[in-house]
Amino acid sequence: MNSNTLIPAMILAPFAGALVVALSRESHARAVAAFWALFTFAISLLLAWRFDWHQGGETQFPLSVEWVAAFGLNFSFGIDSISLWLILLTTFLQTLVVFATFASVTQRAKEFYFWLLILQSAMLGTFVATDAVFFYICFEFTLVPLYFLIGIFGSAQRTAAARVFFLYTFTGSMITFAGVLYVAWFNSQPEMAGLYAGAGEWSFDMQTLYLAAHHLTAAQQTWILVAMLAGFAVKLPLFPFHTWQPLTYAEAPTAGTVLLAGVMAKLGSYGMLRLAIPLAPAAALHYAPVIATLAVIGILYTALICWAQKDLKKLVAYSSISHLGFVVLGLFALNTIGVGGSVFYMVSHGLSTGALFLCIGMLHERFQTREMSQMSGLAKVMPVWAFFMVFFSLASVGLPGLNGFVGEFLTLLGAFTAEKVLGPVYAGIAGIGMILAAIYILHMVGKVVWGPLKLPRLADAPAPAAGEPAPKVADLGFREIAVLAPLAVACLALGLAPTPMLRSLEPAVDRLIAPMQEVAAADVSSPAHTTLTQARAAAQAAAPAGNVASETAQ
Amino acid sequence: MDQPLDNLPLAHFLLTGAVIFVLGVIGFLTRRNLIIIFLCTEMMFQGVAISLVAFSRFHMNMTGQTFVIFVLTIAAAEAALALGLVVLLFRRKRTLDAQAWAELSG
Amino acid sequence: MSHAPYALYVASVLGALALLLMMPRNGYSPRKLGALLGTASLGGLWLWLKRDLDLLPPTSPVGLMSYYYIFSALAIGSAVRVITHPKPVYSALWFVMVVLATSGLFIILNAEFMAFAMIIIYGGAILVTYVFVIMLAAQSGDAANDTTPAEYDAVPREPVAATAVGFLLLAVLLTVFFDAGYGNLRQAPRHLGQRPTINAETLLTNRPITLLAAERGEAPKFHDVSNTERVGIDLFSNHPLGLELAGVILVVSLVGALVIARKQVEGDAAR
Amino acid sequence: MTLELETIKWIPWLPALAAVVGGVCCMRKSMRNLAAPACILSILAGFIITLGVQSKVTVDSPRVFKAFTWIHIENFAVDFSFYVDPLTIIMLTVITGVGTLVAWYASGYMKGDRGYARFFAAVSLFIFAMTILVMADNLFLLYLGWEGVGLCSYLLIGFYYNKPAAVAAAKKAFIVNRIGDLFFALGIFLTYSHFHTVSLAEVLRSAGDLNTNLHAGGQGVFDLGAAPSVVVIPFLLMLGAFGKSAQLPLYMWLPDAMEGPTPVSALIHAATMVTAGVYLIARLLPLFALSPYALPIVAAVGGATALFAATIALCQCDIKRIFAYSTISQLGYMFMGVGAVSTAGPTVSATGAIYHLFTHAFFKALLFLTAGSVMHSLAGQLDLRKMSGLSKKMPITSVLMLIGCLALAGFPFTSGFFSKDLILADVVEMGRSNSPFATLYSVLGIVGVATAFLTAFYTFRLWFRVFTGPEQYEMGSDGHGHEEEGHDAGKAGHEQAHAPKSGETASAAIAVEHHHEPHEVSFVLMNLPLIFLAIGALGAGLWESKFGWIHHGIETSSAFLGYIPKTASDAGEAHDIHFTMQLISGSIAIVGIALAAWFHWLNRPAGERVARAFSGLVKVLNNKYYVDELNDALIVRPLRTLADVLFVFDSLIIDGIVQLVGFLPRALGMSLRPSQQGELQGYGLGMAFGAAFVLIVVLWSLNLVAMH
Repeated sequence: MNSNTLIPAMILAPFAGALVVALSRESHARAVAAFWALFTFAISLLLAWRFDWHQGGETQFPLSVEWVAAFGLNFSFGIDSISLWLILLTTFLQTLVVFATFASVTQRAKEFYFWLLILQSAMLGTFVATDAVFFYICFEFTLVPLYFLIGIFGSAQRTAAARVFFLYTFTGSMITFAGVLYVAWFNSQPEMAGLYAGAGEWSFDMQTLYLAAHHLTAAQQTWILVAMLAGFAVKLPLFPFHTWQPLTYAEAPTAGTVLLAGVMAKLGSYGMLRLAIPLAPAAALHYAPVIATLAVIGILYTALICWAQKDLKKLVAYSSISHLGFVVLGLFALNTIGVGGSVFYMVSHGLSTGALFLCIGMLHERFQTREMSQMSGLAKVMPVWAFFMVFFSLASVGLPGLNGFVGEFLTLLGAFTAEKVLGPVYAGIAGIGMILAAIYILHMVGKVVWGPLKLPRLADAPAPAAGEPAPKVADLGFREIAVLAPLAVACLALGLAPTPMLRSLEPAVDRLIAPMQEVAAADVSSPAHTTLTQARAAAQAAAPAGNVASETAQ
Repeated sequence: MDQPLDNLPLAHFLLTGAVIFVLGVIGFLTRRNLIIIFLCTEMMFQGVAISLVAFSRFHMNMTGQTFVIFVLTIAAAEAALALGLVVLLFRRKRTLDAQAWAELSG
Repeated sequence: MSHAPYALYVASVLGALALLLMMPRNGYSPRKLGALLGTASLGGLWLWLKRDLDLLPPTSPVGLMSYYYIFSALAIGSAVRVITHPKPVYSALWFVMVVLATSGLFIILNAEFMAFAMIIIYGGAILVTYVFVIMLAAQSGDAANDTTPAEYDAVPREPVAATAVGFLLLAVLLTVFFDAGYGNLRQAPRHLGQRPTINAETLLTNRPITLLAAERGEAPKFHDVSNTERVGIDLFSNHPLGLELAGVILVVSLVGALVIARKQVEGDAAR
Repeated sequence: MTLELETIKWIPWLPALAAVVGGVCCMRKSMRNLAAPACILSILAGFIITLGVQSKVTVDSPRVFKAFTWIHIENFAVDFSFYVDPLTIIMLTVITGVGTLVAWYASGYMKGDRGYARFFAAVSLFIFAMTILVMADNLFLLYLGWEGVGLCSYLLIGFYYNKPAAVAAAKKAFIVNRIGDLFFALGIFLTYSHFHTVSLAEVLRSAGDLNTNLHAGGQGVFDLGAAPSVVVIPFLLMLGAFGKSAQLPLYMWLPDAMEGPTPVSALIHAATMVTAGVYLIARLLPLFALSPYALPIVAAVGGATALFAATIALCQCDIKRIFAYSTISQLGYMFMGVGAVSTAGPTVSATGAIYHLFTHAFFKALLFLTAGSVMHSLAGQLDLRKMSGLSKKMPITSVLMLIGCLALAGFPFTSGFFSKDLILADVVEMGRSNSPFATLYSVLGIVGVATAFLTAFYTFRLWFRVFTGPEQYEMGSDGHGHEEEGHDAGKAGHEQAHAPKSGETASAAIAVEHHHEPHEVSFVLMNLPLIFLAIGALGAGLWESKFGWIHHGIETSSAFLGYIPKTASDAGEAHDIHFTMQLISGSIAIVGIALAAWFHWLNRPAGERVARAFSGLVKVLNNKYYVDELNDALIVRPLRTLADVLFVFDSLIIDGIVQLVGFLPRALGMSLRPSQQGELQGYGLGMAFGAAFVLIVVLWSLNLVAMH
């Protein structure tokens, strides 16, 4: 099939898979789901193979299917290197998750895999969308499958968790949609016609909206930034909006949590990168310090809370908020190193935290408890699991040579060197987060993996008499190792050879933050509130054709 | 004598009619005995009848008074049905208290 | 408001308080004091209004007004008694007094047929059924030897709120009546438009009065035709539909009452 | 035989390969014993390559060998490349030399332990990280080695993971190191944001050559063409170095690191890892010279730590703890040496630091390993008070430890004597030079001499107490690793379970499954490497003073490219300072040893009397100035309560607000419910109110209309 139809094929594959799973017999559900997950992964690899890595910046394989002509709504796809890497992460994690949950999901497996595959197609849709409304639809649609996944297959307080998760994220993203609508409306104003391609009539294509955003005044841009951030800050748990996350991650089934932490959180930051920053360039530049402060608070605040956690999953959940604080910090450094580092960190965080949740899931399968106090010294009984657990904990805490380090350091370096926007102070304080990360990770590893052996007393198992050899606990089986090993290899590969990925990300990142550079460069004198057009006008002071449009756009 | 009534005297009569009507309303709202409640509705009719007749005299045409006739018929019909119901309710709950019938709470 | 008739408001507030005091209560209820206050407020209101009555042009038929005061005081006093009396039978009887007073007022307004119709239908028919039902219910209640009124009669329900609402309505109505009327006392009475009402006089040709008047060579005057005739004529000529409907309503209520009554019998038989 | 310079590339990859092999060996029980030879051979190969390549590394520009590009984004390029200059060669010799000997010893020491393969995998990974650290071409790769070494020390300290104390010590070590690493990272960021490169060669070149900076620093005149932020770089890097080399502010982790197996303490926490800080400062000396205050502060902290640690070591009872504090103290010496760099020095004084580093590696490793042998034979007993007079049972070990102690104390003509004296000479010489910090350096000179005396005293306090005096001992309990439950039966070696000879004080007190009393450790596996170390400890000093290998190496290393050594005249005058200092420190060492002999060998009761006299001081020193308790109370406990408070705050306040917002619509609904109670008159009242309200509004609006 020619390359342009690859993307729709990739999105529809899991959808079709879900239908097939629904129709197949309960016992076959697992196998069918695994096949379709692998099939999607194969398509994404084919996509990566066909992708022209040198022009990572341009949106490739563009295709747009007419939907509502009146408002210029159409399903338009297109990927650049940022979305491609995140797509690969999604399909990779999805395949592993499907294999990982073979043992844990016993009853209602058809339903489980049905929703899992629907979730995948929604996530992939978000990454490929180049039409703002299509992006928004997929962004919203991911909530539905997850609501059912958490609601049905979660643990104790699953219904409460599902409800809180759905409502909180949903209200947030409604506000974002309002922001998008405003910009689209602004773009459709007759006086804007002729200023740039696609002005004057209704269109939701992201490129036209980016161009429209340049003509927004500072106040308009501020409001749009606030609206955009409302939705994305909730999805990517940024500091004040994170309270839903620990409960939801703890209650969701392992598969749900891995996808939530691995990919869904990245939807938030991807949204910021794709919509929030380009649609409000001047405001993003002006308010970058504010958001960065929120991120830094988030890093330290949640890192400390991690230390006080009793529940394993909640600990890793809080730690993922702290790590995503780094992503936001890098994103709002608004320079190539910062943003490149933060995109890299998104992918690497997906791998390492996803793997951690898988390890905890395997622990949960064996002991049905997530309480840290009930178990310790598992290294003696489960050495292979202990190796993977220590490996991924160190990866997530940013040990050099593994993927966490490269991301963390580039984001800190980006924040450090972004004099105009952030500065050394932000990087310094965020750096303390690295120490706290070491503290809570080693606290967890020390309690669970190392130390004298103590197995959680299964409710039915008789208490092992003191001194009698530990009851036989199965170490990781072949399937479980087959799930964790690729993740470990991926972490090591990204840790030691991040350059190919970073080089490919660079053009896409440059293209996104180019307007920021312009505004920053232009307004040396006037405050950062100038719209981009005024900046351009200032830049071409000599040029006779002063453009009148910006006044009309007021 | 066939002079129409003046404003002020009309106002007087309306005053009395209004007072009796309002007393009927208050009675309806305060008394808890079902029969007395219906009695108060009758009193409201009475207040209205006074005003109607006063207006009829004020406007020198008989519409007011014919309306009183109709008011009377309505009152009679209503009284018959209401009392029938009251007796039925009384049989059901052996009490005339209006509070007893409050199952329809929100 | 041109000049807000403060007197009206004061009177209605006092009236409300009076009524409140006269409400039946388990303990001591200062009914006497209430009655006194009530009459004082009503009297004050009338005196205050009377002052303007004298400004009327001598021609207006103010003569009968003195009777008005008697009858309306009677009506209002007994209306208050209907509400405040703990025993249902007595309040029914006080209601009969109200009906009588209002028929008196009717007579002042030259509506003598209506007055008597009121007494006959209201006093005679409706209230008798009421008393009958009260007796039926009260009698089969507990052993009627103790005279204490049933609990639901003794304690009114939320008297304060109800009285407040009532007299709020009253105040509003009064402001409308008097303000409109009071304001332009001097104005000529505004008729309900000059709709040509079918004049009784023209219709009656072969009636003795009309013949009498014809002989006198002038059209019969308003008062030559008695109130009964006027009502009959107006009823049958202006409101034929109304009449038919009234009949239908009466029949329906009759059938309704029967149905309810029959169900009752089964109810008893069943028990 | 000389090898091609290219082959130096292989030094880090061989241990890495050994680590992988070790990892694989962990899986298979049968291949468990294969891990040790792989590790030893890989380090030995590294050692051979270093020796082979030695002659090739000359003074001209140092060579860079690029393995592959690591991180490359926009203009930030970092690649896996190695930077070879004489300083690297010296460090490599220490690492691979001592590394091989310790690994050889460890293969005997750790025999029969359940995690045998895991131990050697971690050791080879450590050597890989340490060689990367030393040979790194840019600061980022150095940071990789830096944290990699931290990780291996975490894994190895926590080797006996079923002992909670070991796990806590490992965690403490990693976290304190991480704090140092954070400052180091910030230092790298600042260097990058200022010099726009992290590669060592360019940083050193653009930092200006050492001479001008020192001169500028020396005269107190200091023009900072560059941005003021440059001055901060040395301080950040310094804190990183202090964290890794356990200097004053961040030293608490080293004494606890003794929980790990003894070979680990010898290799990592004595010879190699802890010296990384000294290497960093020696490597980036021109950068440190950028700020006039940096080097004096380094020297001051070094001196203070030396004295502080020496005092604590006086009253410790655990052998390994004493050696840990003595390592901290000796590291303090090295920092003093590297801090006392001045143009006025007789020779390039950084040599003193590196020279002491070189010799210290040998004799401290020797001391630790001999302590290991004692522990090994006494089934894990480490308490000084519970053993004495073991020389008869363990003659070779006692002689070896004597050599080590002599070198450590700085007995004349031992290696320690030469290197320590060189540092003292530099410090005193700086004290008499005209630099603005002359007074500081002279004070440090006195501190240095005092510490030398204390070092001599506590070293020989230990030796005399353990090996001389009446022969009595108490067996240890856990037998470190051997007597773990579930260890395989049929293991060769130390299984002689024979009844204890009726020594005067039989160790009946502790019931131990394997009753055996101290015996000499196996010669081939354990004592032979110690002999090599002893040769190094004794001979290194003589060999260096004859050949001047280190001195030449330092002078030609990249840090000192622009450095013009002293002219002949100043050298002469400096020479006699050198001689006098040798005289003083030699005599001090002998006095210290004699005093220790008097108190702990000939007249122990007198020792007890003195200890009782200063019982308060002894108690304080014994509890390490209560630093751990203070640290716990002032930092760890409050941070933990803050964490709990934040958690409660988070779940109550922030979550509360969210739930509140969620609850709003429901609250509205509940407030309207009472109006629908179902009573007839309730509704009547409602209607009446409604009517009245409507009438009023209509009236009011009519009136309003009428009004205007």
